[in-house]
Amino acid sequence: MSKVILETRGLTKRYGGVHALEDANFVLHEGEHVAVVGDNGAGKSTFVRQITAVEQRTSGQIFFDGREVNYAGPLEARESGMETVFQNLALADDLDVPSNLYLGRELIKFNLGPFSILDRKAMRERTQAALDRTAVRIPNLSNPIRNMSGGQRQCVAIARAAAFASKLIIMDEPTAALGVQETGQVENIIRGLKERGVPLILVSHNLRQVFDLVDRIVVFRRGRIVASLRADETDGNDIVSYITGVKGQSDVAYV
Amino acid sequence: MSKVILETRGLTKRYGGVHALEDANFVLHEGEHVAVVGDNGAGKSTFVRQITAVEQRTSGQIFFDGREVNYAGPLEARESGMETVFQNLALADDLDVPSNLYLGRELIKFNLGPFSILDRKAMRERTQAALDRTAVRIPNLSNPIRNMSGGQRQCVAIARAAAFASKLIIMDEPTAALGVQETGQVENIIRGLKERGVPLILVSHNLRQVFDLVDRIVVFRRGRIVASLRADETDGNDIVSYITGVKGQSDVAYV
Amino acid sequence: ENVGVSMALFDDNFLTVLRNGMTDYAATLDGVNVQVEDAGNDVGKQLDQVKNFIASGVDAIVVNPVDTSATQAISDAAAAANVPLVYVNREPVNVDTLPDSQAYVASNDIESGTLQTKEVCRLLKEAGKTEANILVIMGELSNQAAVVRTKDIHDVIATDECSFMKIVDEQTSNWQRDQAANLMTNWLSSGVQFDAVIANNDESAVGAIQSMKAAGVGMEDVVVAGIDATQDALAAMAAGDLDVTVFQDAAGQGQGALDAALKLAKGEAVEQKVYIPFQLVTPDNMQDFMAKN
Amino acid sequence: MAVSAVSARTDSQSRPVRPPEMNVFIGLLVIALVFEALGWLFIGQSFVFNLQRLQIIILQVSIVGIIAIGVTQVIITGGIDLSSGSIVGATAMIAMSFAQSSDYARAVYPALTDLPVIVPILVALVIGGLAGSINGALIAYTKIPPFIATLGMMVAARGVAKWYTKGQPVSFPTESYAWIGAGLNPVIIFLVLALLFHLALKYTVYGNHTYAIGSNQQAARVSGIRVERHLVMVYAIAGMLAGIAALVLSSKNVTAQAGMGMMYELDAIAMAVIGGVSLAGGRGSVVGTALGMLIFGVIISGFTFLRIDAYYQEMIKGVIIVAAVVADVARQQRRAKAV
Amino acid sequence: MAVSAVSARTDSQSRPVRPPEMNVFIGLLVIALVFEALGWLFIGQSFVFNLQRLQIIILQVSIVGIIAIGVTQVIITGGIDLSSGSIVGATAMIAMSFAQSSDYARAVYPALTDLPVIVPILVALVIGGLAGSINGALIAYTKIPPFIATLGMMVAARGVAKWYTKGQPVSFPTESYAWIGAGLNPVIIFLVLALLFHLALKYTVYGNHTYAIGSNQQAARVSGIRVERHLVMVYAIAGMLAGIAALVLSSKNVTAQAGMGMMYELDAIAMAVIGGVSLAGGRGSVVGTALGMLIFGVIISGFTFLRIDAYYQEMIKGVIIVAAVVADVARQQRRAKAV
Ligand SMILES: Nc1ncnc2c1ncn2[C@@H]1O[C@H](COP(=O)(O)OP(=O)(O)OP(=O)(O)O)[C@@H](O)[C@H]1O
Ligand SMILES: Nc1ncnc2c1ncn2[C@@H]1O[C@H](COP(=O)(O)OP(=O)(O)OP(=O)(O)O)[C@@H](O)[C@H]1O
Ligand SMILES: [Mg+2]
Ligand SMILES: [Mg+2]
Repeated sequence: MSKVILETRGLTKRYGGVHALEDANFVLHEGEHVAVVGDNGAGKSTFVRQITAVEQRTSGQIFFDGREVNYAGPLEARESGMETVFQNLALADDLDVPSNLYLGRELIKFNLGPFSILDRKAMRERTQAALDRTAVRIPNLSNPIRNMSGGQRQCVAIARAAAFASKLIIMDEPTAALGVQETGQVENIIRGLKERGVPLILVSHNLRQVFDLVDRIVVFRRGRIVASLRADETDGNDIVSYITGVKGQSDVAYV
Repeated sequence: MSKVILETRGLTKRYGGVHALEDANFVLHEGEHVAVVGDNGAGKSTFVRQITAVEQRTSGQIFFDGREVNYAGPLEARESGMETVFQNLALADDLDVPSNLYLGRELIKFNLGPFSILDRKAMRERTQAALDRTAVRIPNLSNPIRNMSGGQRQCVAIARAAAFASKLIIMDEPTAALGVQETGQVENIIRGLKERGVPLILVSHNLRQVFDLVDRIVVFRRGRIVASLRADETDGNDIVSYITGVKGQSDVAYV
Repeated sequence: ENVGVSMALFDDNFLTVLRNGMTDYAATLDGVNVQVEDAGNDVGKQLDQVKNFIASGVDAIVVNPVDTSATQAISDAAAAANVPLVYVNREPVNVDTLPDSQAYVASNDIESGTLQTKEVCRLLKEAGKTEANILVIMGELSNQAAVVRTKDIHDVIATDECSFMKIVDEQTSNWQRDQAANLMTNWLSSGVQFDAVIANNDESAVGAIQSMKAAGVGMEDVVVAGIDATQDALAAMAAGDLDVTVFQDAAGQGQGALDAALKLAKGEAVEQKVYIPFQLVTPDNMQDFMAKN
Repeated sequence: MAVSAVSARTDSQSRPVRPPEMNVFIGLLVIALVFEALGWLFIGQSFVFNLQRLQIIILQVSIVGIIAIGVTQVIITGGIDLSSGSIVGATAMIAMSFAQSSDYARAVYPALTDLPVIVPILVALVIGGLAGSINGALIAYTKIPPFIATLGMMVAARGVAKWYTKGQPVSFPTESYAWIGAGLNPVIIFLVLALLFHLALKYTVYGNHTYAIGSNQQAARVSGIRVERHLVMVYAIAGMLAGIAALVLSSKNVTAQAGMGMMYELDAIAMAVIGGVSLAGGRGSVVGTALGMLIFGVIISGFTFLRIDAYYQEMIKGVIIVAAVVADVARQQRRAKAV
Repeated sequence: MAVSAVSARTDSQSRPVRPPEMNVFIGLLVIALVFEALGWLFIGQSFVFNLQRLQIIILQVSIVGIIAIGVTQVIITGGIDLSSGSIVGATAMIAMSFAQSSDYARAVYPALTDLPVIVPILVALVIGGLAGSINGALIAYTKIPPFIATLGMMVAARGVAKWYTKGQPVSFPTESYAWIGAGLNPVIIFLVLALLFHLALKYTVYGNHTYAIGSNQQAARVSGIRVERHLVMVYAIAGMLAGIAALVLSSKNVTAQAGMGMMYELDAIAMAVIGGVSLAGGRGSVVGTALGMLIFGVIISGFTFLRIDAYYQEMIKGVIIVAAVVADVARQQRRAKAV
């Protein structure tokens, strides 16, 4: 089997008395697309937030790209090549599309520390190029994000991740609020990533989508990983019975 | 055919230059369940907001329960027997479940105008009864909504609508953020409403769900109603071609 | 003539009397228009008001300085525009170098605290005290009158004949009656022993009296002193509660300042320093001041 | 289909939640005990066990406390009220001018002296209520930020106070008026009003709607709450409470002055926030605010008790305001994190 | 699959959006024209065409304007700064004490007179920056509301100002110090700083991050912006600008007083909000604030020009603050509704 790109060992997160994530052992190989499913509150978003260092884990280890990592924050995770589309869109409403795409890694003309001069022209051009690649049409890039439809906003967030991801991309329910067309579009972007060989973790409630897109399905239940199954060796009913707890030993060895 | 419960004629809504809803002619019969579909920004939520008087329409007429109505606000719509689950959950995070269920129509012990004494006990008991009917389990009704999971919150919103609806219930994407189980649960509530004969307008992007649940499907595109089809006389591909504009004359006579 | 007046602040009783003295007097004169502005105790705002007056082409300006050390800038602005200027009530630092077109009408603040404290000293001696504890209620700490008057108290106590007096505590009431009342109750609850209360203004003295009476302190055993001779203070004096206050002829100052300004506007010569003295008010002579403030 | 909606395991479900007011109460106790200890150490007497001191601790803050009851409700709706101090000034001047005794020769309205005490009381309620309603109407109907609407009212009402008698103080009230704020009456008036509005917030429709608006104004609106009307009511009540504070203050001082109540609004807001009322709206209680108020009272009395130099007091007060809120925020975070 | 992401038809797509600053500018013109008309009517002279008046219009607000530049940035991050006026007071006292001339016998530090002017300038920048950093650190790291953190600083810094020389004003600066605020220098200093921070907000990473934090702090954080560090920087800059204002003010007045700068914070906030800076964060500009500042200047000069009784001025000022914001909000709503 190909090289492991991401691995977690005993990853655990508690919020006060809430055990949101317990002893998660998870593996992702190079080029692999994995779906994470489970019902509301199963710990999927919590899992994502620990990997991306948006929050600090209670315990456990994370290995990324061959070495153990202890990111202090999401910036470090991004800098090491991991991009994320968060469940609650992480866009700044009052900024325009290029500023959002390059938020936290602005292109600059002169380096003057925090007062470095922005290279707005370059950012706009490259943004246009990145959006073109994802087939998203946005009439005016200079409009603040506030005035855009849910579908457009989601596409900007995904385009941002797709444009910068070098080693791993994580999407938390990217199509939850999208219409039929927009969903199709996002799914196309994901297929494009597969072709480019970028590994992906996709959190989704949509089993049809999951079976369409990914190689492997990992099921969360009550904060624990209860199953990890190859998409072509299982079916919807099987997954649902893991999700609902009809099936499922509480600890599964990771693949 | 049975009595018409809701009818709109030439319903139109513009936001500045945005024609969010144009000349919508829509009919709903007693006991009928209708789905409203269309892509992001097609005007579905706008349509719902005009009917429920959350916003004031630009032009057009609305007939409800046999007479033309011009509600000044959502309270009047509710008082006339119309209940709505809005797309952005309309719950007050800091209040407990009974207070949310009875928000705007609190049960009172003594009438002292605005300072009427709340009958908290009666509200709690009836809330429990309403939730029992919908099979939603919430451990502690006195906890503020803030601490509940997305699924629980959505169930409270739906339970509220189901408990009070007498003549019409409208749900705007009630299952968008829900897991497989919770979705099933909401669908069960909807089937229960069908049995009780309560008419329903369901806004959804989930075509599988739509075909499972409703009698008729109305398709919105770019602010206009482009199709109104009986669920048993059409199929998913047909609907999608209306949604995407492959098929569809711009004005359809209402059924 | 148009005369522009910039007052340090409006919501001060004493300055209100001064201001009214000026406007009432103006009303009796033909063709004299007085425009009064409130500097809100803000030095910068006052300087701007003077400049606004100049821009509007007034014939003379009267300034009641917020900060007496900031007057050089005001004098310069007026002199440059050739508009006559009169300072009232508070002595400007540059009083000795004022140009011919400027004058000063006031009383000397150092007198007030000194008169007040000396009288307290006399009363305590008269009562046969050889040791006396003093509580001091200061005005707002950022205000110069409070600073000067408090310093006067210390200076008098530093003299030989009053050295039997000892300040046990010194707190601020921000000129406010309410805060002075609370302050006194707090002192009383701490069991502080005292023979006299010296307040920087009458409002604070009256507040202290209210609390002492509420707590059942015998007012004949305590010497209470304020400054300003306000109506409320004189009423308290008539009731035997307040022992000392100091009268400053506010209306007289206002009138004098306006007179000087009008003369300067007409090009007449005026006395450059006009002092209107403070007067000590005690139960013996209080009748003379009843209708004045 | 039996479903458990809570999927994550939790082991704190049955543990009773400590109300935030409890934290404020503990803070109050700690501060009082510090003064008690320092008292024995430096002054040689007890700070707390002194009836006179306990009275003044409450008395000196009860008037701002009355304002804080209204401010609490405004903050719960997600708003803020910067105008209460100025409303106190304007209302005190106007109300007092209808309460003057004929003994005084220079009354504002010489023809209207010795009026029954109900007249100035009604005047105060009407003026305060009116000013508050204007605040509320501006905020509810023109949608301008509460900060700006009440800032404008703060400036304008102070202007009214100065203009009314051209800066002249108004004094020599009738005896019945002077009685309102005499002795411990301010404390009693505060307690009655605090109880009243505590009950109104906890047990009436008014309270439910107030919390709902602060929690999610949109939700309140689509649930059929008349949000605009309710906001006007809340601000009007806050204005009326400022009017009552003006009555009590001017009566206690037996005088009304244009500068009265200056900065009271900030103290009132600080009391509420220290008492756990969230500036984001939706959370807080009158009990919390009352405890926050007592913290203020203890600090002021403690300073005089220890005879701390007046020049240090403001610095220390600033630090304590911040420290109290920092402690509260930290406690809440710790509770959320580690229970 | 070619998809149009905008499904609703729109007919306003190509119409250029009028920047909000334009509205403020129109408001400024309208107010100035009203005074011009009233001037000819009642006074018989022009309001605007008077060089002296134009100078004072800008001069009298430029010092608060310097503060407002910092306050604008704070508000854009979604915060508020109530402490700037007190920081002006404290900084002016301390800086001036290092700028005294040896001609004056009672200097605060008799051994440190006639220092080069750079010393008090550095002192002011350090003190202001320090106070601002404390604000920022409290807000960023302890997560207490900006309103409370800066309220505490407001009280504490005013305490420092009063304590520093026990209320005694500090005066008699060296000539080089007195030069800083002489003549039209305050205007020049304001213009330079305004231009600098206008550019910083529009064209640098600093500006982008400031808007991003105010727009969606969570998004800024997950995008890798060091939100805490940035907030400290913004508040520190606001503090430094207050320090510069203190320099200019004390130099202009050739004195420093403990009460200096009182209420300046509210004027600065009002200027920013009138200039279109949103209290919700994320929106606004230095240009807008400068226009809001000019509105203030025109109003103050206009009042004196028309010889409006001082008693009415505050009332009218309160009304104008509210009216300006109401007009702005209404214009924005109209644009959103009916274009
Ligand atoms: N910041 C937090 N504080 C306390 N509890 C939290 C916090 N975030 C999440 N939780 C709890 O942790 C559990 C897991 O939540 P999480 O958001 O990971 O679920 P999820 O699987 O992503 O659900 P969904 O499908 O609804 O997005 C839930 O019970 C949730 O209430
Ligand atoms: N308050 C508003 N102001 C301006 N434009 C609006 C407003 N509300 C909606 N719109 C616009 O009206 C159009 C229709 O929006 P609407 O929310 O009705 O779409 P929808 O069909 O519900 O989409 P979705 O499936 O994403 O919920 C969109 O272009 C949207 O941007
Ligand atoms: Mg999630
Ligand atoms: Mg919608």
